[in-house]
Amino acid sequence: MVSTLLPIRLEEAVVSKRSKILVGPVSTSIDAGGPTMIIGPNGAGKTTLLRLIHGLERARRGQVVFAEPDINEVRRKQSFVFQKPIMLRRSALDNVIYPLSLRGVPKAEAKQSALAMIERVGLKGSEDTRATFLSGGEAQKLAIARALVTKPDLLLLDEPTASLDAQAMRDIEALIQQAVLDGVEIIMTTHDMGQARRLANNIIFLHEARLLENTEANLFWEKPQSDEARRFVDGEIV
Amino acid sequence: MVSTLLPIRLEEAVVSKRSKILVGPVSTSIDAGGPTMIIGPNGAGKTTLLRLIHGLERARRGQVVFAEPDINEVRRKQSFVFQKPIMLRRSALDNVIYPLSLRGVPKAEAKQSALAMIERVGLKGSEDTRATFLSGGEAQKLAIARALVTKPDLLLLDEPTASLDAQAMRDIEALIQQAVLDGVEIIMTTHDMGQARRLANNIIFLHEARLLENTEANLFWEKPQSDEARRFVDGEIV
Amino acid sequence: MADILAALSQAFWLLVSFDADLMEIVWRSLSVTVSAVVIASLIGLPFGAWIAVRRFRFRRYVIAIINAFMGLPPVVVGLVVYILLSRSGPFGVLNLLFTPTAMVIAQVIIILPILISITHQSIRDLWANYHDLLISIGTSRWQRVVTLLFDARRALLTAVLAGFGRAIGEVGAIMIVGGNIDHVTRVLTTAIALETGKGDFSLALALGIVLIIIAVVLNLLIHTISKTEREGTW
Amino acid sequence: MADILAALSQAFWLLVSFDADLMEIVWRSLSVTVSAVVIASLIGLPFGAWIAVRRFRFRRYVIAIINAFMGLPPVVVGLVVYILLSRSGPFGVLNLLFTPTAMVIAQVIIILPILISITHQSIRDLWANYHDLLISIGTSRWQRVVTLLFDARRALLTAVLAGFGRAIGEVGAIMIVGGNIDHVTRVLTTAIALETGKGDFSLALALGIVLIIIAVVLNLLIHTISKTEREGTW
Amino acid sequence: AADTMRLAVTTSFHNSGLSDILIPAIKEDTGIEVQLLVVGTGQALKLGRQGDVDAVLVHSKKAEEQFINEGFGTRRTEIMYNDFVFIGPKADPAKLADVKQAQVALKSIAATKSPFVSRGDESGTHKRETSLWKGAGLDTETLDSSWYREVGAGMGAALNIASGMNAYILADRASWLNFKNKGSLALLSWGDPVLFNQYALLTLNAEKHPHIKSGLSKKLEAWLVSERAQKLIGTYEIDGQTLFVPNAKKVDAS
Ligand SMILES: Nc1ncnc2c1ncn2[C@@H]1O[C@H](COP(=O)(O)OP(=O)(O)OP(=O)(O)O)[C@@H](O)[C@H]1O
Ligand SMILES: Nc1ncnc2c1ncn2[C@@H]1O[C@H](COP(=O)(O)OP(=O)(O)OP(=O)(O)O)[C@@H](O)[C@H]1O
Ligand SMILES: [Mg+2]
Ligand SMILES: [Mg+2]
Repeated sequence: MVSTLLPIRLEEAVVSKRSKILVGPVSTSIDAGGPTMIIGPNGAGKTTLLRLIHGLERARRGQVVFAEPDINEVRRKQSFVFQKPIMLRRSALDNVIYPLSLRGVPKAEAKQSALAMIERVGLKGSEDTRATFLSGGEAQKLAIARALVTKPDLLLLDEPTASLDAQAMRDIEALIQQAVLDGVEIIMTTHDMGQARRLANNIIFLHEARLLENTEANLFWEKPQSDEARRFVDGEIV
Repeated sequence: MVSTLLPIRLEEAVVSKRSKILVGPVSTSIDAGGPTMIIGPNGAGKTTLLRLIHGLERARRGQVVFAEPDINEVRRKQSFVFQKPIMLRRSALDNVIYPLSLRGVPKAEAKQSALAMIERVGLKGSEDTRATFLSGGEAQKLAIARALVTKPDLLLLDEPTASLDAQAMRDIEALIQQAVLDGVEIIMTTHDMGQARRLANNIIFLHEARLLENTEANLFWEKPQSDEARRFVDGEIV
Repeated sequence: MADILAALSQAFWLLVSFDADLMEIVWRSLSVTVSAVVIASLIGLPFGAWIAVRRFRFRRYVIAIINAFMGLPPVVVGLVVYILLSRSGPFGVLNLLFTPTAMVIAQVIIILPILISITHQSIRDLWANYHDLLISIGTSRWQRVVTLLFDARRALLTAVLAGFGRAIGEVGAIMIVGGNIDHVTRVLTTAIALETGKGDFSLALALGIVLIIIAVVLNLLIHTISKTEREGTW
Repeated sequence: MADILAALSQAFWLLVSFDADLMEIVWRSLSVTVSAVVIASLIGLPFGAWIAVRRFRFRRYVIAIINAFMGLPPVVVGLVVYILLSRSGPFGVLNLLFTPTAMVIAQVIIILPILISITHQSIRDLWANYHDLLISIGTSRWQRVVTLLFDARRALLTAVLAGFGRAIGEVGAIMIVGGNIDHVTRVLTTAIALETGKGDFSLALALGIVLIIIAVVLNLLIHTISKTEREGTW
Repeated sequence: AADTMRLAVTTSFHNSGLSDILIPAIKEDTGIEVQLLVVGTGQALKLGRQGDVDAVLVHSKKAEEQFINEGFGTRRTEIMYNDFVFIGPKADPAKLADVKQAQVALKSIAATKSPFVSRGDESGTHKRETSLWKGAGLDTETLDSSWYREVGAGMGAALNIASGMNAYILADRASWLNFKNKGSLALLSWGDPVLFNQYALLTLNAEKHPHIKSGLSKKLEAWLVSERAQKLIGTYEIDGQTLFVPNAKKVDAS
C-alpha cells in the first residue's frame, strides 16, 4: 500500500502568534519514501512545523497542500505523537482503545488490537494503570501505541524517544522501521543525531523559524549547505 | 561551602501506591561529593526515588534520613527539576522570580538574578514569553533556571536534558559541573549513558523498583555487579 | 433567639415523629426538584460542554449572557411561566398551571444557567488538556462533548449539586406557578414562606432546618457514592 | 402574552425616560448586591482555595456541607438574620433591621456557599498542576492560596459572577430583613414581588427585564475588561 | 431622620393604595415620616411583639385584642372599615350575583362544588372567611380539596391564583379594585353586614420595648382619628367607588 497523502507541498507557509513568527515563510515539499527528520535547536520551530502539517496550527500566510484532495481523508489517515504526551484520564488500555472506538471498531476487536499494540511498545502489565500515573517513558510509549493502533498512512512523531531507555528506544525505532516497510510515511523530530543518522532518509533543518535545508540524508551528513547546519552538526557529541 | 544535607540514608524505604510497590525496599546511603546518577529502564522507579528523597512521596515503610536534622532547612536547601516541567501560568521571567519572591528577596534584586539565570540557561529573549507557550526544550531550561536561582545545596534533576539540543545539553552539563565545583550536591536521573559517563561520580542502578547497585561510577562502568545492570549497559548504543 | 431554640427542638420532633404532613411536602419537594435537576442536567451539561469546545464568533457574549441569566429573579421566571401556562396563554390548553409539572418547568429555567456556567468552566480546563489530542484523532464535535463530559464527570457533580441547591431552596417562582396549594403544590419552601407570613417563625425555621438536613444528607450520599475528593481519583 | 409585550415596551420606556424611582431602586439594588459580592468574595475565595490545598481529615464532609448550603432557602436565611438583628435579638442594639446593611448581611450568607464551591472546584484543577512545584519550592499554605488565586483569577470570575447573579435576583431574604420599605430598602426584586402581588404583571415583568439588562451589561463589561474567553489567555 | 417611625400593615391595606394618599399627608401635618412594612397579618403582629415596629395597622379583631391583652400594645384604635366581597368567574356557576347573604353564597358555592380559593394564611381575611364558613354550617377542615383550594398566600398572590384557576374567592374590596390581573373574574356579591372589615391601629407598649417611638405612634394615632385624616379616608376612591368608611371615635391624645 502506498500513501496517498504525500507529497506535501508547503507554499510560503507562515505560523505566527501575536506578531511573533514561529515558523516560516516555508516553501518546500515533503515527498514520499522513507522517514523525513526535522532537526534543529530548541525553539527552532520543529514542533510548530509538525503541528502546521497536521493542521493543528493555522498558516497565517501561505498554505499546506496534500496530494490527497479530500481533507477529511487527510485528517483520518494521520496520527500525531506529541512531545508532551497527552493522556486521557483513563486506564492505559482505554487510552489505546479510544481512537478505535471513535472509528466504530467493535469493542472486542478494538480491545484485542489495543492489547497487541500495548505489548509491542513494551507496556505489557500496565494496561490497567491509569494513564496519568504512567512514568514519563511509559506515557511516551503509550502515546506511540495509541498513534499506531489506527494504522495511519502518515505518522507525525515529535521527539518520540526523548525520555525512553535504550531498550525501549531500539524497540520503537524497530517499530518505526517496520512501519516504513509497511509503506507508512513518517515525519519526525529528534535531538538525537545518532537516531537521525539511523532512521532519516530526508533531513529538514530548521533554525530560528526558517527552513534552511531539506535534502537527502547522506548529502546532509556529508556536507550541510548552511553553516548554521554545519555548526549544529559539528556541535554534536558522538 | 559544603552541603550539610548529605549523606542521605535510606532505611528499608518503600513507596507504594494502592498495593503496587513503586520503589523499594531500598537501604542505601547517598554520600556527598560529585553527582550521583540514578539510571535504569523506564518505569524502574527513578522518578519515584527522587521524589521520595525530596519528600514528595511518603515512605509507606522505612525512612529517609538527612545529615541535617532540621527538616525545614532540609526542605529549603533543595531544588527539584521535574521530568515533566511544571510551568506557572506567568511569563518566563516571573517563573524564575517566583521562588525568590517567596524567600522575600527584594523585587529589583530578584529580577536581576532571575534575568542572569535565564541568560545562563540560554533563554535570553524569551523572558516575556508566557511559560506555558515555551517549547519543550525551553520549558526544561526554564525549570532548571528556576531551580538554580535559589542557590540550593542539593539539586535533584529528573532527566533534565531529555529534550534539549546538543548545544543546550552541553551548556546545562557545564552548569551542572560548575555547580558541583561550587559544592552543590546533585542527584539526577538520565537515559543518556554518554551523559552518565561524563557527569556521574556515583551510579545508582534501579530495576523494577529494586535498587540493584550503588557504586562508584568507574567501577560500575568497568563491570556492573548485577547482570540486569550488565544487560542494561550492554543494551547501550554508543 | 428563643425562636431559634424552639425551631431546633421543633425540627427534631417533626423528624422523629415522621409527621405525615411534613413527609408529604418533603416528598413533593424532592420529587419536583430532582425532576427539575435531571431535566436541566440533560440539557445543561451537553450545552455547557458544547460552548467550551466550540469557538464561534459570539462565544464570549453567549457566555456573558448565560452568566447574566444566573441572575434571573425567580419571581420573574414564575411570572413568565404563569403567563405562558395560564388559560389565556399559548399553553393554557395543557392545563398545567398550579401543578407540580409547572413547578418543575420553572425550576428547570431557573437552574439551567448555573448548570451551564459551571459545566462550561470545568469542561474548559479539561478541554485545554485534551484539545490537541482530540483534534488530532479527528473526533466529531459531538464525540468531543461526550468524551469531555465523561472524563470530567466528577467535576460536573459540583454543577449538578449547585443546581439542586438552587432548586430545592427556591420559592419565588414555584409560589407563583404552583400556588402553594395544600396537598397539591405545597413544598418545603412555600410552606416556610407561609409560616413566615403567619408570623410563626419557629415553625418556619424548623422546616428550614429540615430542608438543610435533607440537602446535607443527600450531598454526603452523592459524594460518598461518587468517591469524589478521595486521594488519587480524578 | 399581551402582558409580555406590554412589559417590553414598558421596560423600554422606563429605561429611556430614566424614571427617577426606577433609577433609585436600580442604584440601591446594585450597591447592596455589589457590597455583598465584594464581602463574600473576600471571605469565599481564600476559603475555597484553602479547602482545595488543605487535605484535612473531614475535607469531603466540609465540601459536601458547603454544597448543601447552596440550598439554603433565602427565606430561612432571612428569618435567621431577622431574629439576630431584631430589637429583641442579640444584635438588636445595632438597630440594623430594615436597613440596606441588613440586606447585605443576608445576601453575603446566601452567596457564600456558591462562591466557595465554585472557587474550590476551579482551584482544585490548577492545584493538581501546581502541586508538586509549590510543595517542592517550599511554599507556606498561605503562599499557595495566594498563588493559586492569582493564577486562576480568570476562572474565579465565574464564581464571583455566579454570586452576583444569585444576589441580584434574590428576594426572599431581603424582603424579610429589608422590609421592602419605599425609598429605604426597596430594590428591584422586592419591587417586582410587590407589583406581582398587585397583579400588575406587565410592570413586574418590565422591572425584571430591566434587571436582566443590567446583569447582561455588567457581565459583558467584566468579560471585556478581563479579556476572558480570548484566544490564548488563561 | 429623627421623626421616622415604622408601621406594619397588611397587604390588603397597602394594596388599596390609600397609603399613598395618607403617608404624604402625615408628613405634611405632623412631620412624621412613616415607613410602611407590608406583610401578612400574623407577621405584622409578630413584628410588633418583637418590637421591630412602632405601630401596627391590621384587620383581625381577635388577634388584635389578644395582642393588647398580652401587653404588647397600649391601645387598639379603630380607624375605618371597608368590606369583603365575593369575586368569581363571570360565568358564575354558583349564581352568586343574585345573593346578598354571605352564608347563602358560600352554601351555593359548596353545593355546586365550584372552585374556591382560600387564603389559608391565617390573615385577617382568612380568619374572617373561615368564620363565615362556620356560620354557613360548613367546616373548612372537612371541605373537599378538589374545589376548596387552600393556597397559603397573601391577598395579591391568592387573587392571581383565583384568576388563574377561574375560581371564587373572598377578598377585600380595596385589593380587588386595585388588582390588575382580573382575567375573567368579576365582583359578584357584597353588602352583607357580616362582611364589614374593621381596621384598627395598635400602638406598641414602650414598657415591653423601651426604644419604641411611642411618642410618634401616639401622634400618628391622633392624626388618623383627626378630621382631616378621616375626611381623606372617606373621600378616597378608585374608579368612582369609595373604599373605606372612616369610623374613628375621638380619642384624648394623652
Ligand atoms: N503562543 C506562543 N506565543 C509566543 N511564542 C510562542 C508561542 N508558542 C510557541 N512559541 C515560541 O515558538 C518557538 C518555536 O516553538 P517550537 O515548540 O516549535 O520549538 P521546537 O523546535 O519544537 O523546540 P523544542 O526542540 O524545544 O521542542 C519557541 O521559541 C516558542 O517559545
Ligand atoms: N499512582 C500510581 N499508581 C500505580 N502505579 C504508579 C503510580 N505512579 C507511578 N506508578 C508506576 O510506578 C512505576 C515507576 O514510576 P517512575 O516514574 O518512578 O518510573 P521512572 O523510573 O521514572 O520511569 P521513566 O524513566 O519512564 O521516567 C511506573 O511503572 C509507573 O507506572
Ligand atoms: Mg518541540
Ligand atoms: Mg521518570
